[in-house]
Amino acid sequence: MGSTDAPSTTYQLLDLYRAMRRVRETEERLAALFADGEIPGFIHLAIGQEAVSVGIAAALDEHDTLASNHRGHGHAIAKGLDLDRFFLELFGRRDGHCRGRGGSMHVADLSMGMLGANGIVGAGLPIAVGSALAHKLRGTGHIAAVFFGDGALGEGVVHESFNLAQLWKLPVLFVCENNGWSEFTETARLIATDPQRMAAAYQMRTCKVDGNDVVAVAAAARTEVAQVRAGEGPCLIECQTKRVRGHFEGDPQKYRDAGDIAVAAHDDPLLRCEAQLIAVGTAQRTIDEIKTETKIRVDAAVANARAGAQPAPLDAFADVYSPEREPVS
Amino acid sequence: MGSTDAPSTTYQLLDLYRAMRRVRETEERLAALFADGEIPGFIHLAIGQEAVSVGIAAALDEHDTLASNHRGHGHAIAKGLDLDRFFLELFGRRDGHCRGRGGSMHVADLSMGMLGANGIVGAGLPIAVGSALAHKLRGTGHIAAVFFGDGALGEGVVHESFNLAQLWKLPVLFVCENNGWSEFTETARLIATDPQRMAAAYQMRTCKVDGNDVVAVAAAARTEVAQVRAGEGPCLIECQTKRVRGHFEGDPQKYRDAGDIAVAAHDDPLLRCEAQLIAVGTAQRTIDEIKTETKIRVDAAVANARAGAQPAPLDAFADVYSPEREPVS
Amino acid sequence: MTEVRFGGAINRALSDALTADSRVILLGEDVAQPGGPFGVTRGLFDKFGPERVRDTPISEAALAGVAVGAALTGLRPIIEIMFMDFVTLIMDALVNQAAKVRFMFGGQTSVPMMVRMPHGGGINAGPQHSQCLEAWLAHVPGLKVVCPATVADAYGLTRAAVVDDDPVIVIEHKALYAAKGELPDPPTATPIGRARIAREGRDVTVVSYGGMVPVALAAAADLARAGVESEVIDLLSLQPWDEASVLASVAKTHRLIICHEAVEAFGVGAEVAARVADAGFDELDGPIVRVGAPFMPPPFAKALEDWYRPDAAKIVAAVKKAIS
Amino acid sequence: MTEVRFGGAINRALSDALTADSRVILLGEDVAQPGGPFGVTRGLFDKFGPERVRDTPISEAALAGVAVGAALTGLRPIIEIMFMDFVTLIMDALVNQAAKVRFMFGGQTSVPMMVRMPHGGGINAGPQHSQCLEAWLAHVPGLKVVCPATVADAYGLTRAAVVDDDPVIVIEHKALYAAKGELPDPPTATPIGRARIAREGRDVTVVSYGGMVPVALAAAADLARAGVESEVIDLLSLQPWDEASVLASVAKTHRLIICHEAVEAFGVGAEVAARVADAGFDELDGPIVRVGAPFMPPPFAKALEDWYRPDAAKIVAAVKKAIS
Ligand SMILES: Cc1ncc(C[n+]2csc(CCOP(=O)(O)OP(=O)(O)O)c2C)c(N)n1
Ligand SMILES: Cc1ncc(C[n+]2csc(CCOP(=O)(O)OP(=O)(O)O)c2C)c(N)n1
Ligand SMILES: [Mg+2]
Ligand SMILES: [Mg+2]
Repeated sequence: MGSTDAPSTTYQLLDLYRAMRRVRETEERLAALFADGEIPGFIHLAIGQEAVSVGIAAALDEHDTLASNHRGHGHAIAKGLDLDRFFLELFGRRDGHCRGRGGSMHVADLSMGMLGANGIVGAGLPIAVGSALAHKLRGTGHIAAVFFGDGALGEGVVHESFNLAQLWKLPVLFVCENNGWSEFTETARLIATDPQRMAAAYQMRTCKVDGNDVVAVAAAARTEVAQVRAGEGPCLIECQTKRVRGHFEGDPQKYRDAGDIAVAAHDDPLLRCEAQLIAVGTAQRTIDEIKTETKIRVDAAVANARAGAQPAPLDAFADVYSPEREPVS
Repeated sequence: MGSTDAPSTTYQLLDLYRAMRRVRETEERLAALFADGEIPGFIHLAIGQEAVSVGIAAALDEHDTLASNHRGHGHAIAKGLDLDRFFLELFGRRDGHCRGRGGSMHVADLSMGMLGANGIVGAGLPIAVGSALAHKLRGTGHIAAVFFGDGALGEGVVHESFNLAQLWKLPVLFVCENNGWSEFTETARLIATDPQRMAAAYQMRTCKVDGNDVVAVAAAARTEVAQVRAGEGPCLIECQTKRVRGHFEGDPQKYRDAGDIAVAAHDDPLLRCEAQLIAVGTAQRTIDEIKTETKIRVDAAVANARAGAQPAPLDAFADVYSPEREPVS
Repeated sequence: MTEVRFGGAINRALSDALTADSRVILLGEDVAQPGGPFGVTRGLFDKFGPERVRDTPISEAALAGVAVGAALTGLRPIIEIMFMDFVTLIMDALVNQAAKVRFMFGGQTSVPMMVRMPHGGGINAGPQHSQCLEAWLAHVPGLKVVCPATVADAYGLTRAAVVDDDPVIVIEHKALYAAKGELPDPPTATPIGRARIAREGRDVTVVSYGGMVPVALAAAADLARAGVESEVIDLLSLQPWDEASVLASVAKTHRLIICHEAVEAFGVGAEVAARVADAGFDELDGPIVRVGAPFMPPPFAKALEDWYRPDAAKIVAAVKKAIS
Repeated sequence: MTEVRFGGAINRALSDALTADSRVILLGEDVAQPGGPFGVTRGLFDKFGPERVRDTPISEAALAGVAVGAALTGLRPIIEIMFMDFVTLIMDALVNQAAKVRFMFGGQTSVPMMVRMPHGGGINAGPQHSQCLEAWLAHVPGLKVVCPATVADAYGLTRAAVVDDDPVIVIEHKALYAAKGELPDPPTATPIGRARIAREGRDVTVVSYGGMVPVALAAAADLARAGVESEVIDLLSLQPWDEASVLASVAKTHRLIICHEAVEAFGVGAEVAARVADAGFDELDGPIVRVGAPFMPPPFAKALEDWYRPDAAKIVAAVKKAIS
């Protein structure tokens, strides 16, 4: 997804659209698979929030590292994770990214710099800060990014991480995906500050962007990533977005106004991107082709995952610790 | 120590001076006792910082609650703790406030609203927030206060506490005793924000005061405590002060400029208060009498503590859990 | 007797506790308006109002510290930690504050707080949402730890925990929430520290707690068909635990098995085994065998999780080993 | 052989590790310019510079998380937690992240980080600065836990921990820092997972670790005068621990004592006892006796702390009980 030019060319906009479509198609399929009982566990979908993961990832290089959270499918896929292994993991199969041991909340691919989804709210931030420290000390030229929700501002370790990153001027991009909700409670009822004020407290660079406009997110990310990469210290990007579905699949959302859900569903980043494409002269047929291709790709990944082998307990035993090495003196 | 009038009258100023003198005399004695091997453990003195504990405590009522930290002798004594039991505790005697189980870092007297010194940096803040919640729900009319150092801003739970207090508009007074040091490291090398910016992030009322001027501290505390008590929500008072001695007794302070120590020692809040007293017409003799009285009082407390009985292990066993009660249905 | 679900029994106990004592308050993430992530606190917000039943930010560490401060200032807070896996975030408030305050302040005060937390697997929630970490808490002087297995004790231990003057951790197995059982009318508190003989038997003692008790009973039924009579002990309390009842049973059966869902190594079973290998040594006619999860994090995949969690077959095998 | 202090041996090991591998970095509160709260890291800042040896804010939770992230990105971080009592603040990063990453990411990566932390009493530091909480960590699959007793192993385990690819917790007894002992020339790494026979004997096996090893040896000397020959085992590693060596010793002596400074209940000794009461049952001729701190927080007063910490007399009494 690496890109340094403006995403305003049709070609680049199509790339962004294709990536969002891939995330959306994946998550809609996951919703159906969960409803059918084919996929177990907790599934947190980011439907309606695709522009954030895709727009940010578009500004990252392959070897930039990325820490994610519980709502991480989009982050993983936008970072370039293989769809086959992704679905194998969600199905709990042997050849999944994590050999079926992690599932939705722990998808990771270190070879793509993806340091893992994370089931602990806030835990990704210090991991990203540590990764950024390693980039800096090793002189890799890479940066670390981390996605977290608005609710994560409740966690102390998030604040400790802001301080460390700013204190040490580390190359880390904090991406707050502000969807207004913390599980079943509106974040406004839980947090007496906001990302902008927090960044100001640490005199950290920050910006706020319409998180449902992939062009806006990608543009902001490109600008900020360049600064972070240049050694200007950390930056916090706040992306305002909306959660379309429940906190997790199976959540009947009794706590939420039907109107709020409708508004969220209506402000669809994919539809907005389609309109942008049409406006710059893309044929509807091109868009439809992407939809079809994506569907075919996801169909294939699902079929492959369904047929995947089950993991074996003894293989799991082998990975609790690393293989033994000779002690040195 | 409760007081609602201005501390500008000679009478009130003498009260403040007397309280500071008591803290100072106590801590100077502790330094000597530690050096002589009479008192074991970690002893963190607040010499030079007496105006903070005394000025704040002067604005609190007896039943207001107070959470403290590792540098808590002044907080405890200013809140009114009995000197005999205090020294008994520091000596590890049976009749100390904590029966010799806590020592310097855990002095507490619940009957005076003193919820304890605390050996865990930052841990006092949520305790004060919880205490304030209880005051609010029970309608006691009391407030909770907590002392913490500048270094404590590194701890996540401090930030979680700010959020909760402001979110729930609790009657809690956060007192940051900013002495510029975190153990052996200047806090400026550790913290990329400051108390004022943090309070701003939560839109919490805040003020900054010369922490070596007891009149200034007491005046600010009186104003802010009144607002907190009136239900206006939490407030953060930052008191700028200086640590005269090492982080703990026995610390040779190799990491610190001799000049910095001299400057700290020179800006003595007791000397400043003496000058203020003289300026409003107090006789030097009155001041000398307070010194003598205080010395006599501390002598007595030390003698009493030296003669105190040793604690018995079996008594300690009895207090791991509360006495059993009948289960209810 | 009324038939209710395990989660419903806890809900009733919380409601009764809030009714009985105005000092009781309930705090946690999504416990108020949404009624709790597992629905256990449903209706309490409407009944007791926003002052006493509160949703909290995602700030577990402060939440636990707040409970300590509130308990020291005249309230009796109940807090919920959404998954026991997040107890990692409140260890300081629990261990360095709540557990020690009474002791280290010389017995001046108590800390009457209670912490509810679900543990265990069975819903494919993966490595960070399925752990059983109770052994940590049982190692901490000043904390009490209980873990109900039945509907009656879910009610009874919850009530007992709220009226207890010390910090009590109530561990609820999340796979039990939907289980149905009988609640006495009126329901009563279950004393902390006393075990229950869930099934009498003369051949072998099987000690267990929480979600593993029904599994142990199923194993006992299997074994009975093979002529082996197991005495199944439901510990109920892990700290303090009922050593006398376990020793008395071993004095009768001379064989001991301990099973729990937590990782076997350094788990609660180790302490039970160690005490019996000391105080009950002369009564033992065979090795003490433990059944617990293998030494790995709880895996996600169904195939792996099913294998990971101890089942009746594993208990049967352990009993056979112990009596052979 | 050179005589050095325990703390000096660790300093040398850290220095050698930083020299040997440029990926090694050292982070902690006051570890850099001030040279560490106990002086253990003195000189390392000057030698290796501010990039590799860093003072950190009072942010233990983030510090541990940073170590995980750095380890995943090509470094081998060593972090220091000033007192083991503060491990309460890093349990999430240790348990839910560091310990699980390799397993839950399907073996894709390792987490080569090391955490140093002093535990134990002896300096009247009171309830929040004296605890021994190693049993918690030993219960966590994915973590390794070691605890040296001698100068040679203080060096050797530190070196081994740094080169180990998994998260290793090195627990140092703070009362040992000033102890003097022999360091081999050149000093060598001590393999993780293997115990050491500190004294051979035929009558009773005394298992111990860390600061309790010299106490156990003192007790053994006392007992030898009474004609009882103790085999003292220094465990060195608590996770994994050397079960084979303990079982072999018990097969010789048929009696087992375990002693540690941690609270006895649910401590490391429970696991050792439980394993021997299973796999070694047939070899046992008497009860397994544990010696540990009583079930209370570490008290401050000298009179109380001296009584609280196990001493040679308590071990002697336990041995007498075990062989009677
Ligand atoms: C430490 C911790 N506490 C609580 C939870 C339960 N939990 C999972 S997601 C979530 C809400 C997170 O809200 P936010 O960070 O805004 O992310 P969003 O779900 O809106 O994407 C909570 C409370 C958790 N996983 N980890
Ligand atoms: C959680 C925790 N981490 C580290 C320490 C060790 N420690 C004790 S005091 C201190 C520095 C505190 O600095 P500050 O809060 O500014 O208070 P001051 O000592 O300056 O009064 C540290 C790091 C501790 N007691 N608790
Ligand atoms: Mg959100
Ligand atoms: Mg300070």
